[in-house]
Order: sequence, then C-alpha cells, then structure tokens
Amino acid sequence: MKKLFEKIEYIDLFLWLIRAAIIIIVIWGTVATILDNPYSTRQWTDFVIFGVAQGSMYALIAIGYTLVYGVLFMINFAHGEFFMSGIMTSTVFIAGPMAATGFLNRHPIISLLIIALFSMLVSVGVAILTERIAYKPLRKAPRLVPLITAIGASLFWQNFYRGMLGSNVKPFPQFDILAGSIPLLGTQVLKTHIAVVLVTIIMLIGLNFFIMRTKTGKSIRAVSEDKDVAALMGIDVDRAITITFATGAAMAGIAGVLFALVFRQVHFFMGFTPGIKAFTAAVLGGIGSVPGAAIGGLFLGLFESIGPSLFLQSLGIPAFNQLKDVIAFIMLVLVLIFRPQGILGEPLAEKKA
Amino acid sequence: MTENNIILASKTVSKNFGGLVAVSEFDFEVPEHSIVSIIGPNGAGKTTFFNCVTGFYAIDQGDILFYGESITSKSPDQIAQLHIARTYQNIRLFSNMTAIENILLGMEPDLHSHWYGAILNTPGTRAEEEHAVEEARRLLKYMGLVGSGDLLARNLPYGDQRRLEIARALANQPRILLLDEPTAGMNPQESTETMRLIQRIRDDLGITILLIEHDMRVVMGISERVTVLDYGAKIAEGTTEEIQRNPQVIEAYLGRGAATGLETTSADS
Amino acid sequence: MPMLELNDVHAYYGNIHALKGISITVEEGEIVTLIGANGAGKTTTLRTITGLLKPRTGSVILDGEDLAPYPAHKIVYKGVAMVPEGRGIFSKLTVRENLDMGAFSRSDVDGIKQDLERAYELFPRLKERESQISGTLSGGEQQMLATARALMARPRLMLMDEPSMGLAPVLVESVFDIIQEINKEGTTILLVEQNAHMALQIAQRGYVLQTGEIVLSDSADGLRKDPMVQKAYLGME
Amino acid sequence: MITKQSIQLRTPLRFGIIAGVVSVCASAIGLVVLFSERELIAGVITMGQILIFAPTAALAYIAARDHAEGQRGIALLYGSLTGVISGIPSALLILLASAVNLRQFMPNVSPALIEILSFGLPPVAGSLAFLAAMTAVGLIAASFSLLPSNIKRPIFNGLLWTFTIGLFSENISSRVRFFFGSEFNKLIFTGKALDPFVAALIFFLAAGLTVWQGRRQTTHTEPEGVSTSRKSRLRWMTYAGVVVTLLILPLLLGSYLSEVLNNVGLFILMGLGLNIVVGFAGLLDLGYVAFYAIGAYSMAVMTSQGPLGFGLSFWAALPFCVLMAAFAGLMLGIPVLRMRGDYLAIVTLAFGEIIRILVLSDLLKPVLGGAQGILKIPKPEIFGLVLKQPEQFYFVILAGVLIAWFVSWRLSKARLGRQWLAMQEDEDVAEAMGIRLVTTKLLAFSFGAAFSGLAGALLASKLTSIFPHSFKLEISINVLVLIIIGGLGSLPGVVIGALILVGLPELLREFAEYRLLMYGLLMIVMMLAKPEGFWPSQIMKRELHIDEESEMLSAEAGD
Repeated sequence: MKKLFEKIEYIDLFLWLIRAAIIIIVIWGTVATILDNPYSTRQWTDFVIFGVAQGSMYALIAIGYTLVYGVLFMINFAHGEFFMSGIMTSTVFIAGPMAATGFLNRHPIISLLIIALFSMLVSVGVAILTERIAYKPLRKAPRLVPLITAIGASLFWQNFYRGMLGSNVKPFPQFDILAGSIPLLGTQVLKTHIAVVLVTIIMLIGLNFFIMRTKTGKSIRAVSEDKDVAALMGIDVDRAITITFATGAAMAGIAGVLFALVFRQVHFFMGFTPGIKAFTAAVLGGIGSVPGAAIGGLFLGLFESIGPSLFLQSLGIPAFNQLKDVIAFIMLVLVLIFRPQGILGEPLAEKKA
Repeated sequence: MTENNIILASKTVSKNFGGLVAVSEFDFEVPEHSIVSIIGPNGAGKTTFFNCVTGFYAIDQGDILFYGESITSKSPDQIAQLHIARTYQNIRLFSNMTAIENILLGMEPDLHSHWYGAILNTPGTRAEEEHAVEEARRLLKYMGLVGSGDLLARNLPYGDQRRLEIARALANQPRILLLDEPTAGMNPQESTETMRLIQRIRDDLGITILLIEHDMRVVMGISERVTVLDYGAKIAEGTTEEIQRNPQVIEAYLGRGAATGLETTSADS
Repeated sequence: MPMLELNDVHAYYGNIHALKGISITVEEGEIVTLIGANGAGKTTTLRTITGLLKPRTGSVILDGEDLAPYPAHKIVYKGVAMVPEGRGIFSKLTVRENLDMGAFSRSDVDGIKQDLERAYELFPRLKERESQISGTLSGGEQQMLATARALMARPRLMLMDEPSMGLAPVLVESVFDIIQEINKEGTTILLVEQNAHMALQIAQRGYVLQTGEIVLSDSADGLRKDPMVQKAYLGME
Repeated sequence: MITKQSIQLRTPLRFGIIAGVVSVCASAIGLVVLFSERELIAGVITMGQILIFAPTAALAYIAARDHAEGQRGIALLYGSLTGVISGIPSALLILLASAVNLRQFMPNVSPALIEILSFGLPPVAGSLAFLAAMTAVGLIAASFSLLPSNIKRPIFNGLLWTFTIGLFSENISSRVRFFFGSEFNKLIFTGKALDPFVAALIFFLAAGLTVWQGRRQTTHTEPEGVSTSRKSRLRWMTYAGVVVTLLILPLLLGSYLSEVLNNVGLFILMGLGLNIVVGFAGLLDLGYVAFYAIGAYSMAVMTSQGPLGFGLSFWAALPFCVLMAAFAGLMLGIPVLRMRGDYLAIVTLAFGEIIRILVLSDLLKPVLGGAQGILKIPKPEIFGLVLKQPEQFYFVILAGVLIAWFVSWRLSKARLGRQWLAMQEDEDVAEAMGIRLVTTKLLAFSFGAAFSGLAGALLASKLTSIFPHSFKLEISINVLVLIIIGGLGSLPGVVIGALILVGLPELLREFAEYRLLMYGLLMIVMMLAKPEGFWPSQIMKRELHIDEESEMLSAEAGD
C-alpha cells in the first residue's frame, strides 16, 4: 500500500479526478432521479427490455471484433460494414420484392429464413473478400498498416453500397407475425424484441458449440494462441483466419436482420455507429473473449437505454437523450483507461522488456 | 576489495506473474567497481531481475537499493536518470535510426535542451547538440565502431549491433551497467573480444558491471563474484572457484556430467 | 536413402544470416542431436525443417522429396512432428483439446483413440488432468503434454526443441527416458539440446552448431570425447 | 486451338473477371455516368469511357507482358481474351437492364448508363458492340505491351499528358480566357474540352519531348561533381523561385482556384499537425477533428458579431484559439497516455465523436448554437484592409502553413524529434533511455492539436459561419489519409497528400460524392503497394521494409 502512494504521479492524480467526477455525476444523477421518480416501474421495465434487445444485437456484432482480435490482434474496423452489407443487400434484393409480391407475409417463416441466410452469405462474402485482399497480404506489416487498410475497407464498402443501392433510407418490410406486443413482466413487450433476444440466444449457443466442440473451432482457438505451433499441428493458419472472419461476419449478418426487424429501415451508413458500439461492448466484456462479448453487449445495451434517464435527466440537462452516444463513448474511454482487460478479460500481460 | 561500497542491493525481492514465481526472496549485493555475474538456467528469472532493477516491472515484495537508497518505486526513466544503464538479451536498438542517433538517445539524462530552444534554434541548444554529437563520435571510436555512425542500426553486422548497444548504454555515463547476455550469438573469438571489452570498461571507466551470461568461459573469466539463480531463487553465491565446486550448482545448472569433468579438472590442479 | 537430409541450407531472418550452410542427415530409427550455445541456430534449423522458415538456398529433403513447395501445415502430413521450444502448448485449451490438436492432421478415428490411450499410458498424469486447462499444469506436466501431443500425430520423425529446458533435474531424466522409449517404438528423433551431456547419452550421433554453422559432427561417443565439446558444452575445463 | 502447352487460360480468365467486375461496379455505382459529363477530348473520349476501359487495358497489358513468356501470338490471345471476358459482366448488365427495371434496386443503373454502355444501340446489338469494344481494348493493350520500350514510353507519356490536360481543361480554359482572351481560348477548347486537333498536338509534343529527352540522356551525361558554390547558388535560386511562386500564385490562379488552394492549405496545416502525432510520435489519433472544431468554435465565440460572440478582432482571438486547442490536446492526451496502438485509435475516435455530439447537443446550444451554428464571424483585417477575397485570405493561410512547417522542421531535427522517433520505435527502450514518455507524448498531442486549432480558427474566419456538421469523423480520416498518401513523417509528403486528396477532388467537382470511396480504395492500395507514401520520410522508408527480423531473436533465444 505504501508503494502505491509513492508511485502516484500527477497523471494518476488526474485520472483519479476523472474517476471521482464520473462517480459523483453518476451518483448525484441517480439519487436525484430516484427522488424525482419521473418514471413508473413499467417504464423502467420497458427501458430494460429495450436495452436487452439492443444489447443482444451489440453482442452479436461484438463477436466478430472479439474473434478477429483474438486471432490477429487487430481491430477490424470494417466489421460494421460486414454488418451493413448483408442486410442492405437482402433488404433491397430479397425482402423488398418479397414484400411487393406479398410472399413475405404469406410465408413469413420461409421469407425470414431466406432473408437471414442471404444476409449472412453476403456478409460472409464481403468479409472474406476484404480479408483476402486487404488484410492477408499485411500479416507481417507493422500494426498501423492493417489498421489503416481496415479503415480504408470500411470507407470503401460504405460508399460502394451508397453508390450501388443509393443513399436514401430503405424501408424494411413489416412482418405481420412480429407486429404488436404480448404482455410479459407486467408490461407489453414488442414481439420483435422477443424475437431478437431468442435469436441471439440461439446464435450464441450455436457459436459456443462451434468454437468449443468442433475441430474447426478448436483449431481457431489454437491459432489464436500460437500460429506457429498451430501450423506444426497441421492446421492451415490462413484458412483458420478466414473462417474466423467468416464466423464473425455471419453473426453480424444475423444481427443486421434483427436490426432491420426492430428499426424497420436500413441504409448505407448504418454500420458505423453499431460497429463502434459493438466494439465498445467487446472491449467492455474483455476483447478476445466470446462470453465477454455477449456480456459486454448486454451491459452496454442496458446502460445506453437506462443511463440517460437515470443519470442525466435529473441533472437538468436539456434533451438528455441526445447524449446517449456520448454515454456509450465515455464508457468506452473509461473502460480502456481504467480496466483495459474488460469484465471477463484476463489481466493484460505486463510490459514485456 | 573489502573497502568497496555496495552500489546495488536487492533485499528479499520477489516477482510473480499470475501465480508463476519468477524471482523469489532474492537477496543480492553488487560492490562498487566490481564485475558480478548472475547465472542460471533459462527461465531462472535473471532477466526478470534486470527488469525489476530498471523499473520495468513493479516488484511484489522487497526492496532494491542503489547506494543505499530505495529505487523500487522509480520509473524506468527515473532510473536511467540515476545513471543505471542496461543492454538487452535480444538486441533492442532503435533499428531504424542511425548509430549516432542511438547513442544520442543514450545520453538523454545529460541533455536538457527544450522544444522552444529547438524552434528558436538558440545558441545553447545548438551547442548542446554539437557537444553531444562530438561525444557520441568519441564513444563510437572507443567501441571500435568508427565509420558506422551514419549507418542505420539495423544494417550493422550482428557483433557491431551488440557493441552499439553497449555504446548506447555507456552514453548514459552509467555508474552501473547491466549487461544481459552480451555474448549471445557470438563465436568464441568475438566472445573473447567482448569479454576483454567488458573488463576494459570496468578498468578504464570505473563502471560497475552486473552481467547475465550463459557462456561459462566469459563468466568464469572476468567475474569477481557469481550468483546462481534457479527457479527464481538464489541457490549459490561466491567466487568463481566456489561456484564451480558447489554441488548444488552442478546439479541444477552445470549438469551432472560436468561434475565428473570438474572433479577431474580440480584433481588435476 | 536417409530419412531427412539438409543440404547446405542458408536461412535468413530479414538480413541476418542465421544459418550459413547447414548439412545434416538423419537415418530412419536414429536419435540425432544438435548441440550448441544460445543463438547458434539450433531452433532455426528445426524451423527450416518444419517449414516455418523457408531456406533461401539449399534444400530440406524428406524421404527423397524436397519440402520446399510445402507450407508448414502440409509438412505435418508427411509424418514430421515437433515439440517446440518452451513447450508451446495451447495454454487456454484443455489437456485433451491439446492432444486433439496434435491429431489434427489425422482422420482415422480408431487410430487416434488408440494413440490417445497410449499417450495416457505413457503419461498417466495427463489422464488425471484430461479436462484441466493446460496453462495450469506444472512445467514438467507441460513438457509431457507437448511430447504427447506431438506423438498424437503418429510421426515418423519427431523434432524436439530443448525438452529439458527449465525442468528440474529429476524431471529431465524422466523426459530423456521417455524420448528413448519413443525411439524404441520406431520414431526417428532429432533432438536439440543445451544440456549436451544428457543429449549425448541417448543419441547415436550428434552435430555441434556454432553461429549458424556445423563445426563438428561425430558419433555421440566421439563428441563426448572431443576436447572442444568437453570444454565448451560439457563444462569441463 | 490450344496446342502449345504454355497457354494458361487461367490468367486471362482471372484478369478478365477482375477487370469486368471492376468496370461493371464503376458503372453500377454511378461513376461512369457522372464522368461521362466530363469530356477529355471534345467528341472523342470522355472520362467515363476511360473508367470503363482502363481496368481492362491495364490487366490485358499485364497479362500479355508478364504471362505470355514473350510469345507474340499468345500475348495477343491473352489480351483479347481478357478483353472479351471483362466485357461479359457489363454486356449482361445491358441485357438485364432491358428485361428488368434494375433501377428500382440500383438507382444508378439508369437509361443514361445503358445508353453509354451500348453506344446507343438496341440491347443485343449494344451488348455485342460492348464486347467487341472491350476485346479491341484488350487487343490494343496487348499489342502495346509488345512494342519496344523506346516507342512505348513516348506514346504513354503523350497519352498521359493529353488526358491530364483534358481532364482539367475546364480550369485551364478559364485561366486561358482570363489571360489571353476568349478568342484564343476557343482555338484550344471546344466547350469545356480539348479540341481534338489540339489534343493531337499535345500528344505529339509530349511524345516528341520524351524522345528528345531520352536521346539527350544517352548522349550527354551530367558532369559528376557540380561545384559546391554552384550547388548552393542553385539551392538559393530554388528557394527564391518557390517564394516568388507562392507569393504570386493567387494572382495567377484567380478567385476560384485560390479558394481551392485555401482549402488545400487548411488541410496542409492539419496534416502537419497530425504528422507530428502520427508520423513523428507514432500515436494513431482518429479524433483529430476535435481540435479543428475547438479552434473553429473558439474563434467563432470570441469574434462573432452575432448574439453568441464577444466581438473580438481576429488577431486578438487567434493566439487564444491556438492555445485553447493545445490545451485540449493536453487534456485529452493525459487519459490516453498509457494506451497503445489500436486502442488509442479507438479512444481518440470516441473523443472526436463526443466533441461533435456535445457541440450539436442542446446542452451546449446556449454557448455554441447547436445545429444552427455560429454566424457573423468577421474576416481578418490588416491595416484597415479586410481580407475578403480568397486571393487575400490565401496569405493568412500561407503564413500559418509556413509557421507550422518551420516548427515541424525544427522539431524534427532536434532532441524532441529524436525522442519522438525513439518512442515510436520502442516505447519501453525509449523510457529506459531516460526519456519521460509523459512529457514527450503530451508535447506531441499539444503540437498536433495547436496546428489543428490554428486551421480551425482560420476556417471559421474564412467561412464566416460554422456548423457542427463541418466537423465529422470524415475530416479526421481525410487528414490521416493525406499524410499516409504523402508519407508518414514527411513534411513535403503532407503537401503532396493534401494536393492529391483535397485539391484534386475540388477540381473534379462531380467527384464529390465518391470522394470517400476513392479514399478507401487509395488507403488499401497504398498500404498494399507503397506503404511509405509518395514522398516518404527516410524513417518510414526504412521501417516499412523490414521483414521478420524481430521474429528471429525471439525464436533463437529466450530466458
């Protein structure tokens, strides 16, 4: 303990001040909100449910960041675009025409499956293409280089889709079976929200099975620990990396469908914010850890949905919901500063000398 | 040698990495102006100890003293300011900078010019820089690296890189120099040269030397005292002769086979 | 025809000339050892054999076939397994999963099962810890795991990089016993060791590496009696 | 047909598919139609056509040159095959578009596009014509590859110059009209494009010059040692030339081009700042726009004559703006001191977004005006002269750029520059040398932020009104890309990067919507092909061409 005090520099002091300020704001805001009591229990429940649904989507997208980071130690900046590309393509080419012909609501389950499958396929295709062209040749380059190509790939896909499919917001058709809500937990829960949570749970279980039990999954984990030794086992490292990208992209493709079901519209820029949020979720849970991504996603979703009302509203901040994203970003910054290993991550290795 | 001060002392220093004990309760002293070696098998915690001394690792327990004063809580740059310098087991030069630039960086503790001086190009800044470059060239000459000053560090031959790293450490004007396997990867002839060089550094410049080394010829050739680490703990300490005879050392490090060999040689002598 | 043949192999890391013309041969059924100081190029030699590093000139020939066109993961399929330096186990995977990875190159389910049983027979400790995360094993157990894992590939040639490194002396002996046993069952072994004394006790032949070159090659007995080896590697003055 | 063993149909197939996909994508995302407006040579060729044919031409050329093993017949075969195959996707597009209304899915597959692709012919004939045209392009490119290089080079240079001048003919034409009158202009330009006759003239001129130059180089070689006095005189003359050019540039360029130049200048200024952070100190900052915003809003709040401003003068506010930004750099720098690499990138990106959202929010609306921004920001004044025109404002920006350049240059040569480079290369060892990482990093952040703040302040005054949407993430990426394109750590590189990435798109105005697409591509291509940039600093050139040296030692020795 004594040593701890000796080591404090003014930098640490500054960081402690930030911590204290945040804690004070959060406590003050929370207490004031509780005293004000502006919402009923039912409203709070609604916030929580929305948060869980939103968090589920973050979790699915976050898987892609976490898997790729685990294997390549690289932040795949273009992952948000993998998410966008799948659902954009299937909205325009599949869901739109299906809705126009009435097929969609005559065979909702089949339609949904086709849309989901197509969305996954496109996301995976875009991911593999990006990995092969923009990342693979740079495996041995300094870390800045693949990061820059990833940003480049992100810009490229965004604007490629913008040019290809137009810059307007496209409506995603309504599924009649998912319209409306059902009573649950003392409130009305939207059916889409229930669908989102269920699908996410199924996907996460499937993913867990794939990673933990299958030979390919194990080979991915082996590659993420040591590429050379993995190659010595006969594992094709490049193939394993491609599969890793594809797996993450498949999850993102599904997340895209869920996103479209909830918000009922898609456009070329839709990958950016969820992308960053999902990355935040991945970091929050402990990047590299799959359960971490799930927990981080859930946590962020809840935080975003409850946070502004809980912390900011009673501080007298006008239009506090505008600051929803600020809360998410501040959370990202704080996590990276104070607990870079995240909730479930192992403590980062100490500096190597 | 008895009247020598203790320049560096380690008091029950321990360092763990997530349950793995790298250094445990290590007690150790380095007298001023001596050459002291730490030997031990790979993974015995020698480099970890260096990292603790130079402030890269925060130690979990114990204290490290420099001239009797604790340096345990100091950061690497503060330790460099105290004129403690080191080299690395895997050469860590600034490989994309020239040899001269590398040495100039070694001089950091003695440079004081500021950024505003640099922008205004004040006479003081200019003089300091010129003086430093001159000093760097002198060091290159001392290390036998004349003519390599403007080459990129990574383009130097392996042996020269090792020597440049020592030159960079010397630029710090160290009171104690920590050398981590300075002869790794050298052939016997180069090793011998390096061994002489280390001795010369001590004799000419009066710099205390703490050495990690695998090459027993070098260790036994120049050390005044040797400490043996195994599994992070000290298992023996003494003069070179004592170490060579110590049965525990033979068992853990020099090898059982060596025992028979050593017995015969000691019988010979 | 020797099983493994390196002909005048030159290898580089960037512009550092790490191997300066290494030529070695290993006959079927032998234990051959490479000894040398830190940084002499022993590990690099093994890396060129396994394809992790491609020689710039010279060739690596296995059973008469040049390995140059094969990437590392394909060479495993040719019957070469390696126990990497510092064990190189997958520490976040369980013991069993590590062994599964060792058999990655195979698809004969029954054979794998047999070999798994044999591995557990050879290393009963591993069976006890089958579902433990392997990072929590002790150093000796990790070495056992790495060896067992390499055996799971049912290799004809096994490359071992410093199996005794960092092990307690008692364990070192048992590791070398196991190496001999593996060899008796028909696996050819190329052993890299710093503990020259132990290595020369179990090997039939050996090569001495110094700064990327072979300076000496002889039978193990011959090397043990060589004054240079005695002085530099056996610690005899 | 295929009798010789050396014919490998995979190459033309692969190249053909790539070229075909690229050109059909260029069509489908709307670039072709857009660029068809821009004629290079009146009535002969448009930029849109170049876009369709260029990938095929390039790949057919490579297929013929690198894969035919010197056999002429095969080379021509490869070229034409590449051409035919590359034509298939677009030909299919023409047919498909005639059958289905593709436009409902892909708004850019318009009748205008189909018209261009099918040369105005009916669908079937049009698609065949397109195939034929692509085949011809492939064949021509392949035959071109067979020419000896002393013929190839002049032709290539001739085409390059003709097309380049054609591309910018609109701007050149306006200058010609200004200086030589519209009569003369009509001789050279037809409408906004080069007159075919003039184009041919330019082609032969450029080709001739290349030939002449080639001859001269073979006959005379420059004397080895140019005397030092002559060298230094030459150097001073170059300097003087640069200074004079910089001073009279706005007069030569006129109002519109000066405005373009001013925008380039602001980006150079920001580039110089980010170059310190990323290029020198190796800290990847993606939230750099935050400081630009801080500089701009400081200027706005202090000088605006509207309800939100204090009404100070430009010159009084300027130093304060720079200090504000530098201070913000310091404040944002402290929390991220212990972060490395990509984590730093993400956190700074988050900072940038936080600042933008805050500026936009109702929370700060009373101070910063929210989405309505701040208006009525005055222009600077010198001795009673208000610098209203772009030609006048140019000098303010020029001064800013020169100061930033000078500071960057001095620092890079000094101890601090050395510390930055050391830190970039190996933070641990740098610290072990006695470098205080905290100070060194914070200085980098502060200098970077100061330059960016200066740029922001100038921007506010230049535009006289500012809005939050001018400070999007795009700007940060823009600046990052421009210093990467120019070459990280290189001062001339910043200028080159800004000219290419900011200047060029301003001249090709229709490009605006596709700017980011091109940036994305450029970033990828650049990292794959030339990661050190167009004008690399010595350091980066060295660094990016190391192979796996560092791996070696870790493989060989370990404790």
